[in-house]
Amino acid sequence: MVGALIMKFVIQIDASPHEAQAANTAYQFIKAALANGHHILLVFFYYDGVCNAQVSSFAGKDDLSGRWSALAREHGLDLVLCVSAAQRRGLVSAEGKDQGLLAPGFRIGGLGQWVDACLKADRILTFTS
Amino acid sequence: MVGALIMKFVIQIDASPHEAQAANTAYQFIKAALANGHHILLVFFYYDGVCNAQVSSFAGKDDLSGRWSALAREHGLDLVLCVSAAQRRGLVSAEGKDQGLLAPGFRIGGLGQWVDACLKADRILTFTS
Amino acid sequence: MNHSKCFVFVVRQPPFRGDRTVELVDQLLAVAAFDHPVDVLFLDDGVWQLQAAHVLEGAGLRPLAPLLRTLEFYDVREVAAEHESLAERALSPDGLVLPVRLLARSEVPAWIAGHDVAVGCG
Amino acid sequence: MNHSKCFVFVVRQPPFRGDRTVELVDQLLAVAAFDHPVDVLFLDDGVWQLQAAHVLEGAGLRPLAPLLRTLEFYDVREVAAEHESLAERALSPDGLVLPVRLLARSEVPAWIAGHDVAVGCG
Amino acid sequence: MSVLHLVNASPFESAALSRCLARAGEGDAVLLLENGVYGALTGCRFSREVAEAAAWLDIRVLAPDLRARGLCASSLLQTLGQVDYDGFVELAVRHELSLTWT
Amino acid sequence: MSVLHLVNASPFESAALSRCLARAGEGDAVLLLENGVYGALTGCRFSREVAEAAAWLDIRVLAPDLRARGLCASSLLQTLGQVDYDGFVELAVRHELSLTWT
Repeated sequence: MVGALIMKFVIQIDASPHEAQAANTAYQFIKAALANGHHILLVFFYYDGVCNAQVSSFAGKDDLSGRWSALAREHGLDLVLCVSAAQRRGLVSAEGKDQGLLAPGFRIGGLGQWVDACLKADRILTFTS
Repeated sequence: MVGALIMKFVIQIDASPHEAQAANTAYQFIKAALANGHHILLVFFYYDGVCNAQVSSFAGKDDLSGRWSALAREHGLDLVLCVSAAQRRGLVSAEGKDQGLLAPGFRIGGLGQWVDACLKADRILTFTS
Repeated sequence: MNHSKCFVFVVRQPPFRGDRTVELVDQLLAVAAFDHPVDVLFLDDGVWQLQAAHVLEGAGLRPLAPLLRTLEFYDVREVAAEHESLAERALSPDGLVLPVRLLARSEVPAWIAGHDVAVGCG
Repeated sequence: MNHSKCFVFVVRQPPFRGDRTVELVDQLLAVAAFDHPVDVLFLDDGVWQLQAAHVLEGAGLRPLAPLLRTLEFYDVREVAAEHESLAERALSPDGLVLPVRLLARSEVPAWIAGHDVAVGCG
Repeated sequence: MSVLHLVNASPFESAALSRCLARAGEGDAVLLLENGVYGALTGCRFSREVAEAAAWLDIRVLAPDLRARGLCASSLLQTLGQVDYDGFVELAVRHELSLTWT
Repeated sequence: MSVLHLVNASPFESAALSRCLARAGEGDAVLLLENGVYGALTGCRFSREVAEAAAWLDIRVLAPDLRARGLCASSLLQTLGQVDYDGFVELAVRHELSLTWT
């Protein structure tokens, strides 16, 4: 019955990594969930959470966007920025195009993808501040 | 003695316009200060306040960056983004160059300019959240 | 597996925190647009969102009442507010920008637990 | 007109709110680098910034103690903390990451008013 | 030197207003603005503390932020003066320093 | 359905913890994390409320956030269990819903 405890998660991140600990907490939670064999269907960045995708010009381990990219590469995570939140903050053009600002592994999506993933998921968690 | 009441202000803005009212309050305060004949030596954007310079892909009056640009044009305001805060958030390159993301009227500067303006100013106000 | 789920959004924050209310409503309406039952609960300072404001010119703020009234027109199932949160703020349920179902504080845990997905609450 | 001014930074927020503490210290040191007297006052939850933490691995958080200790090495004039803020949190002035001047709450208003520029406090 | 204290957090959820009043000096002023304007309400948990402080401290409320929130005069402490942005600027002129409590 | 409540604000300055405890149901759990871990302190204004709630409610503290803040066991309410991130994941598995109080 151990198999029944493997769960599918959707994670929503609402906070900029520069102003709150919430995005870092989400990162640690996801690492632990993956290590315990769970599936992360979607990491959805909303509100100021879209700032997680913006590559800092300060290189180094403090840059969370780089850690997100590495985690996505290793585990095939789907990191989705909400298009309207990203447009509002000027990270994505009016046409919905990435303006070359996003770290590798992030893609642009819509609220519909979030709703869809929530239907398939066992657990939905929001990290906010 | 009315002339003695004309003052030189430095305004620091610490909050993103998307998550708090503080930047909007600062904008209204500056408009009122100018209308009352005061001088604004510097508007300094620090912390997530640097996001005020990023042009939203949603056109329209809700975009505060456009209102900052118009105010700067009309009154010759000096709108300065702190280079290190802007670099940390990926708005400015590691070399300190504007990456084409900033609204007209904003320029990149350093903490030294803020210190210098504080020395020349009669009043220093911080708008934060 | 892809059956319908019932969502609840819990709003605890006061108005005019940048675009947060607009983005909250966007997310809520996205759920409704996909034909899933969605409820919203206003708690604590969140109930201030329901207070009508008539004067916004000059303030540079977006009026929230028309935005929140869209909850009625789209298929949002229930707009609820906690009785005690309103009472502590001397707000009458009659003066709000849209009609709400009143929940007593003691009813809130079970009401929330009646949903499949909870979002919020900030 | 371009005479020296005396700055005070008031810190009321707890640690680990993203990069805020780093950016606060940057600004403070910029003042010191230009040879102006600068003091810092830790109030309310700000005093938690002064609590040493030894284990940060895995948490993805930047250690604050070495950062705050730079205040001693640069020309920051005075690092102060309010006695009552420490006492309410059962923090002893001896266990902090750097030595502080203790101010009683009743002394705080006059102490702040002794500066030319106040920054903060969030 | 005197201080203009800006309080912009709701007193229902944040201790900022109370913390500010405990550190304000006699010649200082306090301006309630943004969600801090709820601190001007009468009949709430914090109203007595505010009214008592207003007896010795100049406490004002930013009227445009009251109006934006639909708060009317009858629900407010009558002893607090209201200011618009021009009055906010005047307060900043009158006090040499400024601190924000959030 | 039961709820995992996440409390991430310091109880010294925010009412979030108290608001959460007032709305938690019997089968729910509360996890104190980030600056919410200060809610696990003993001998503070809010400690009694937390201890009383812990008698009927599963309240945990995220240990890495305690350690990052230099809080040691002797200053904490002994009735609250500590978890690491694996334990946080377990709590999320055990409870169908989650809400954050900030």
